[in-house]
Amino acid sequence: MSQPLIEFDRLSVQFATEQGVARAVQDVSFAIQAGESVAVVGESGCGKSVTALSLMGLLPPAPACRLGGEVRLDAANLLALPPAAWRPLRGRDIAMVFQEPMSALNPVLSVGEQLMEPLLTHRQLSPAAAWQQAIALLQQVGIARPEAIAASYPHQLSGGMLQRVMLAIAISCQPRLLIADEPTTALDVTIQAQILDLLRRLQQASGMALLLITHDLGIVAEMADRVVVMYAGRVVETGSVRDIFRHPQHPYTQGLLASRPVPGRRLARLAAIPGQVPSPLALPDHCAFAERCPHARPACLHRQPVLQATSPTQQAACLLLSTEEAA
Amino acid sequence: MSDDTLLAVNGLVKHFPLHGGVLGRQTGAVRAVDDVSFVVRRGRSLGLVGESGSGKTTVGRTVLGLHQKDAGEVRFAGHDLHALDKAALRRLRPQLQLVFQDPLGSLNPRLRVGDAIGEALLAHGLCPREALRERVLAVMASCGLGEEHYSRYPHEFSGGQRQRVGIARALALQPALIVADEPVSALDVSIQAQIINLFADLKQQGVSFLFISHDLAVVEHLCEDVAVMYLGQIVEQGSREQVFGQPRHPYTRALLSAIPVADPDARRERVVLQGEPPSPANPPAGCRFHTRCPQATAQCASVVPVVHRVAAGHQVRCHLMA
Amino acid sequence: MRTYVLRRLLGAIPLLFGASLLIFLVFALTPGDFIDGNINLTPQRAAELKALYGLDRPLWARYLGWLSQLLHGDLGFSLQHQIPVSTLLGQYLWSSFLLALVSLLLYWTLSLAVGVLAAVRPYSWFDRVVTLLVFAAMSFPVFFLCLLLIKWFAVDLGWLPVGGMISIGSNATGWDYALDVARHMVLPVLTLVMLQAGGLTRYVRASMLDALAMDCVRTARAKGLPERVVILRHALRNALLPLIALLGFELPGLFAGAIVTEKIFNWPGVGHIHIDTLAARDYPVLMSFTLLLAVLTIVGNLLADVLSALADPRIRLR
Amino acid sequence: AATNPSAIPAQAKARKDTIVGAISAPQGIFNPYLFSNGWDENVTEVIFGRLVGLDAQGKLRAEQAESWQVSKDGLQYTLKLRKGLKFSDGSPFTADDVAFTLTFLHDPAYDGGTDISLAKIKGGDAYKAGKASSVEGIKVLNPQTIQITVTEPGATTLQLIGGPVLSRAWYGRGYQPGKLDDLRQYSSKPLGAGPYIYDKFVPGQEVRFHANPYYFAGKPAVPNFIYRITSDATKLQLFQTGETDLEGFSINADNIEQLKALGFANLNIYNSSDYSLIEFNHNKPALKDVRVRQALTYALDRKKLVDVVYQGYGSVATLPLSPVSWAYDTKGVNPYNFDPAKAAALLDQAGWKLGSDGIREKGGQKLVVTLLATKSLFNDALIPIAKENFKRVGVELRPEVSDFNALLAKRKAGNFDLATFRTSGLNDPHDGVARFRSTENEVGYKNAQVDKLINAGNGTLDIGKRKAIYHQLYQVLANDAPLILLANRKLLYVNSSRIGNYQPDVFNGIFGSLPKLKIQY
Amino acid sequence: MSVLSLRLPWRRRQAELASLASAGRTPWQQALARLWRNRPAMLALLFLALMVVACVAGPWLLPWDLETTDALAANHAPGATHWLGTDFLGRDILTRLLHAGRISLAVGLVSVVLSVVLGYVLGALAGYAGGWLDGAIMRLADLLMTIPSLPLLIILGALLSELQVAPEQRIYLVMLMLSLLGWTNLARIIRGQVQSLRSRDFMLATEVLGLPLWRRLLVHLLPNTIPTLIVVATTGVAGAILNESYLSYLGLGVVPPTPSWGNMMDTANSFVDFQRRPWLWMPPGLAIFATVIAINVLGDGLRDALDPRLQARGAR
Ligand SMILES: Nc1ncnc2c1ncn2[C@@H]1O[C@H](COP(=O)(O)OP(=O)(O)OP(=O)(O)O)[C@@H](O)[C@H]1O
Ligand SMILES: Nc1ncnc2c1ncn2[C@@H]1O[C@H](COP(=O)(O)OP(=O)(O)OP(=O)(O)O)[C@@H](O)[C@H]1O
Ligand SMILES: [Mg+2]
Ligand SMILES: [Mg+2]
Repeated sequence: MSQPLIEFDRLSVQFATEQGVARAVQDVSFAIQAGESVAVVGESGCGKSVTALSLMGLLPPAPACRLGGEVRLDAANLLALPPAAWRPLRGRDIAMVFQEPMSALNPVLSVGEQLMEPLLTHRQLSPAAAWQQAIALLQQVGIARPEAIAASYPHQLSGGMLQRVMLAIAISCQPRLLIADEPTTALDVTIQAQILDLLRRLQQASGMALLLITHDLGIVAEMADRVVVMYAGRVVETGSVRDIFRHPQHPYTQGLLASRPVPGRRLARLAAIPGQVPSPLALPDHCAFAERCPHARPACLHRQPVLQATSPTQQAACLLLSTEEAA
Repeated sequence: MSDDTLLAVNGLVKHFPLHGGVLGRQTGAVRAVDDVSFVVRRGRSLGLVGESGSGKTTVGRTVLGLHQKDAGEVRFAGHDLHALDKAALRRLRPQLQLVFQDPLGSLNPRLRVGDAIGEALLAHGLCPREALRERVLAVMASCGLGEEHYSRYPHEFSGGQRQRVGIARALALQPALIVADEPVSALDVSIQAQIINLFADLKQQGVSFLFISHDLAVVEHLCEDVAVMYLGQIVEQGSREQVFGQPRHPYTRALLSAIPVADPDARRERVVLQGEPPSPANPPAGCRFHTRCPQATAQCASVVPVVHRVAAGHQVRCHLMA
Repeated sequence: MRTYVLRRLLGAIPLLFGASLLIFLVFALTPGDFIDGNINLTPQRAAELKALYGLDRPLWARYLGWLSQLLHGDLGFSLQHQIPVSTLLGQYLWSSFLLALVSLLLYWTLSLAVGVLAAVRPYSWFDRVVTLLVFAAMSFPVFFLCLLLIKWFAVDLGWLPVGGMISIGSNATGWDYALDVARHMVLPVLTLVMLQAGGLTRYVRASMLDALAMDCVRTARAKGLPERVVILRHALRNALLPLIALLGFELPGLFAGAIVTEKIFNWPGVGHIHIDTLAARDYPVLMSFTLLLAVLTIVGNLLADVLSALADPRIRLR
Repeated sequence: AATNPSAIPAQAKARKDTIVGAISAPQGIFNPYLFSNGWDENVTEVIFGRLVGLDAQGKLRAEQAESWQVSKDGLQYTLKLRKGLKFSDGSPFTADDVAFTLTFLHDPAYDGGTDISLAKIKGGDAYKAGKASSVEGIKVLNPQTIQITVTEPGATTLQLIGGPVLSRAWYGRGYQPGKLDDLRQYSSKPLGAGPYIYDKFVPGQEVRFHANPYYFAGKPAVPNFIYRITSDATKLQLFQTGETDLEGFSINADNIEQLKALGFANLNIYNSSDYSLIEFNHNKPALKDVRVRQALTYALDRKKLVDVVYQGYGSVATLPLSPVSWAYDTKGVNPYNFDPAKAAALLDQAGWKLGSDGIREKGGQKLVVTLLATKSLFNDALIPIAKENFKRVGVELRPEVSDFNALLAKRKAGNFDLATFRTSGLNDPHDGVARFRSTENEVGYKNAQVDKLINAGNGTLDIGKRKAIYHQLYQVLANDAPLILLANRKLLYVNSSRIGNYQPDVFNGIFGSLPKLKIQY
Repeated sequence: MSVLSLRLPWRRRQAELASLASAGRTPWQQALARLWRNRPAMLALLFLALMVVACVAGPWLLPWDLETTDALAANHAPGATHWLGTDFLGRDILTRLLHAGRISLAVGLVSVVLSVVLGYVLGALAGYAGGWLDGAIMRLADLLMTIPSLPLLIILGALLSELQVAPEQRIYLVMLMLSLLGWTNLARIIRGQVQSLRSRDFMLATEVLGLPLWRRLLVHLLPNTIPTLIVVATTGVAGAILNESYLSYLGLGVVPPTPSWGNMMDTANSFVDFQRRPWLWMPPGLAIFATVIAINVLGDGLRDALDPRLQARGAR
């Protein structure tokens, strides 16, 4: 395998909060190759966004937030960089699209101005050239009257339009990696389809890698090459999209797949996962899923499983899969 | 209309006035609900689907009498709901309940959940004070909540548990109809399934639902009848099999095809609708869908389509059905 | 936008009438009048004078008289100063305005700078010190502060004049005049800035904290913009919106005259004559002045709304 | 006297040709007959001067008038002006101007503070009522002589008619009887014949003057004079830093010590002509009883009050008069020394018996008295002391503090038992007793004998006779206790030792020595 | 915007998850716990408690009488007999200070209670009833706000002094005056809150449940406005204490011989006393200063404690 574009190596993130330490991300390791689409799925609060933000250097500064492990871009550890050295990477090498386009854009600046900013900062274009480029970018994301839209303010546009604008901003400096953090959650299905389409086209056109964060398995199936399943701050399973959907190994992944009603395939009851996600303030030292796991054994309440390869392309972190347990 | 009709909505219209000008006079209206008719039968559930802003919530609230209607009729169990006086409406309340989308927001943060569930029972004299706790615990149990939850505050629950509390509160009054407005959209995937199962159980016990959702899969899972809304109007309604099996309206089809399928090999061609829904304050003339319809004709832009019955119980509001 | 302004203007009219009535009643009900205050008058002479000034007319007649006078743009005649009220206010208003304007500019600048810095590093030692100072400044009784400043800077150190607006007998013009006034202004301005900056700083800080927590600030950072740009262009612009509204509310304050400060520093402003005119029950002056402030409040409110609407595209381009 | 003139602040020393006096709140009405506050009066004194003034003992003194004669019956006054008298613009100052001034004061539209009717000039009422085109009693005999005929003799008449004079040429332009507007506009452009000429009023700051070359006693030596506006809070600081040369302070040991410590201050301490008092509302049944009034007077420890407030620079008032006056004579006048036992006895006699709560009562009525007061340092001491003293004899005092205007309004409405204030400066003994005359008394005091004596005192100009009359009057008044006399205070005027020839007195303030001032450092 | 409602905003969920960790406590207990952890606020509370205890109990324990004057002991500097010295009438400063504390604190408290009652009732009424009543109440508030408060206070002071009241009772008038002016702000805030609460889902739920009106108001609506009320009221007390001192300076406040911190400080107005007898004005000055700071800090802490989402917000 060639040198990955991005590599998370035992990343852990802790927040100091009023109620105690929140262990948002623990020991997360995975890599993204150039041009690859990786999806991170998991329930709310399992650390998806925090993982992505750690890559952008957008987490709050210490002591509110403590980082461990490494995040490497082209083999250079980003976490060791001073903030000033990190800044030029943002927006140029790595770009990010957020969940709520409405609040992600500045309400007092026009869309065009916001679109020009990275061009002026990273590509040192003249304002006039940046404006031209901004128009071109809007056209590229399928906006019909780019001049008019560039001159308008976020509140004048619909959610779908704004998400297109966000995408235009993200791709403006031809990043090598685009992080899309639940880019369509706030949108209607029909608009979601448009945005996913667009995302796919852009990726194909520019060859950038995509880190797609979502809780919707349908989107994962449509968009990703590889999937990372997270639960309570840890990676519980990772593998190619086919591996994950065809033979999920981890009971959590299995549960997730089974708990969605599938159109046209109606069951009397869904296979719900009982219980609830543990609070990041009170994570157990053993497998965090043990309490909800239908297959849990006594050992699960004592040990923390680690990721193990179950096939050349797939890994899962479950004691049930470990060889010694099987023995 | 047969005997088993629980709720009949006929030609319902609800406009929200828009004010403007120097003197603040009414200058227009958001036509949130425009001529909507449907029926919910006893023991069955109607799923109301549609995109954001299509008027689903407004329908639900007008049905509950929380908004004054502008035209049409809402008959619930034989009563004309909007013609009732305050006291009569209050007496009817237990029959007709609501479950909200945001479970935290729908619970008073300063009230123990046991009290929240029980207070309406007391208020309606449905249960003597001495028996209240038992009764509440029973309802809570049927929603998967234990005795230990009785005297906790809403903030001490997880999202799914809160939604259970919300459902238990509605259920305690033994309603005939529950309007559930996107009851699972705010929940995590694994929790969603728990709540969906709970609804399925309740249906077993004979409660009817007006189930509002933008999630077609959930509606298909739970509802026998389905109505699809677009810009304040129902564009297609029928049984689950009709609407999901043989969708006739181009919008329904587009909607169905837009759902991402959790199967990496099922990468199919789909109808991607262009553009976005117009504003309900200024809906397009003719067929409201014609601006986005892949099959629109010149007629669609000018003539308002009527409702066509394409099969027994299957109605479509589209010129193509003519 | 235009209809909005028009609508607000229309709404201000009944408010103005209400204010004029309220002001009139309040003053009419105050015990004593201009004549009562003169201990040397014989009862006959007092009655003569009351008739001369119309103070013996019934309430409603006096109100209507005043109102019609106002509608003709006439503020009346000062009983005590024997000149038209407008002339009298003109003599004192502008020095109050000067003092208020300078301190306004200063404390806004100061509060903005300090508030933003404190918000950028919340709970840092800088923030804590600022918070402490702000609370301290907010907790000083005014007159106490004035006297302290005079003692330190004017008497003990002798750096600055004790009071007044110009040096005695000064005939300076041009730059010399400006410098002279500036020297006299230092202490009163310092007082006003200290009193006002505290609250405003808290407000700026809170508003800035809100703005910094906005998603769009995170987006700006994600774009790789320099931190300075993120804070000044993205966060501050949003934080300023509610502050702009506040700026409108300052309008009446610019003309109200700081009563205690002006009194102690002998500043020839309206705050200074306010107490005197009240003691003398010179109602034409008091009523006109109070009404002027009411009008300014209403205008300020309007201005605040219009300004923040102009600054916020979400309202401007509705 | 100053101990260390070298301590004069540099700022003051640098002012070679200017003297800075202090003033509190002039309003810019610089017309001696139209101003409405005493500070404007101070300004007009400088600009206008007077025909007849007062000396340091309060005796009449010739100023712009060279001499005067009063007829035997006291009904005819003849004033002779100095020769060559000029207004400050160089125009002649004649008897015609005096006539103009006195006639103007009878204008029906005149709303100023001077009540010319007190002079009872013959034909004055007719003129005021519009029944005559001139005042009969005013007669210009020649450009230097004017004769005034009055209908009643009055001890204060000469002061009234011998006041500041308005130039007919200046103020009479466009003046129509019945309309003051034209005349009023000259209030901000005054023209007089006083020692200094008005330059400029900077509102809230200062009033500027320069020396009048036509002043009858010769052009003052110091070219410029400024009245600087000061306030209680900072006047000491201003004086200390040399911004003012002349200043008045409230008198107490502290101020005196502080000022002495400055080294360069000359302290001038003299008796003031006013007195402070507590007035009884004679319409209240309880206070109609002279024993109650006397009791309350005995009950109040006025000595303590004076000591606390004036710290040795004031005295308990025994007469309604300044101790400096020629009429001052306390012999045989009850001084009402502090005597709670006597007070209690008097109250007992009057039928007010001690109740169980320590408050006296009579017929179910408690002896509770309200006291109207303004907020002042004096009252800050008076109220607690009076409360304590009265309590001791079984009387409850309820103070009500308001501003002066409200106090007078309430007093007029009669809703009070006691009211305390200080009189304005009194030039003549008559001024101090006029309030007891039943025609002028506003609080229900009536005593025919008092009325008779007051009229007699005012009806002659013979000082010897008047002295006897007043002495008798004071004894009668003391027994009647129509009010509680509180204190005669001293005044403290200070000048920087760089100013020479400064001799302020109670009747003239700084004005008396203003023309003679010189700068010595 | 309806699009945003599909999923709960991130921050809300964060609070949701965090609150799971604090299970088992009522919202009030939680707030108290948060307050307890706030060190400056607890110090402020401690200080205020001490102040109240000293002011209430102090005058009884001290040997001096409040009003007895003693010309011989006038203007004594602090010493063994008079710990904080005496004033120009020989009255003990400490006794007066503590007594004044009762009055100043009472003025602060009572005027705030009055304005809170007025503001709360009117604000809640306007917010809940809407329509013309809302219009009328809010126009009244607008009107009061257009009139600058100081002239109004001065006039009210003069006007109210017309009523025959003893100075001991005059302070009630001062309180009344302060509260008559102070209610509008709170009314606005409460009105806004009630309006937003009214459209919250849980209020809608009470209607669907068919709960009687009194229950909807008293159990559901109003208790949720209490935190705001507490915060506004707390900082209001600080403002009222300062205002009283200001009014006293202008001669409109509490009238001597009844002492208040404000009128005790008035002696600083004489330059000599200011320069030479700091014991006359320092104690009341510091008392005002420290009390106002403490109340403000406590108010800040309460704000944080009662509404964590508003954390670190200031108010003007
Ligand atoms: N700034 C912060 N301070 C404290 N805790 C934080 C902070 N940011 C995130 N967390 C915590 O870290 C955990 C992971 O959060 P994260 O936002 O990564 O979840 P997520 O998987 O993106 O969930 P969602 O689907 O809701 O976006 C959460 O429990 C959250 O409470
Ligand atoms: N109280 C109201 N006043 C004015 N307009 C309203 C009001 N309630 C809803 N609307 C408008 O009516 C239209 C329909 O809203 P409604 O909430 O019924 O849609 P919905 O289908 O429930 O959407 P969502 O999926 O976002 O919940 C929208 O355009 C909305 O803005
Ligand atoms: Mg996230
Ligand atoms: Mg909805």
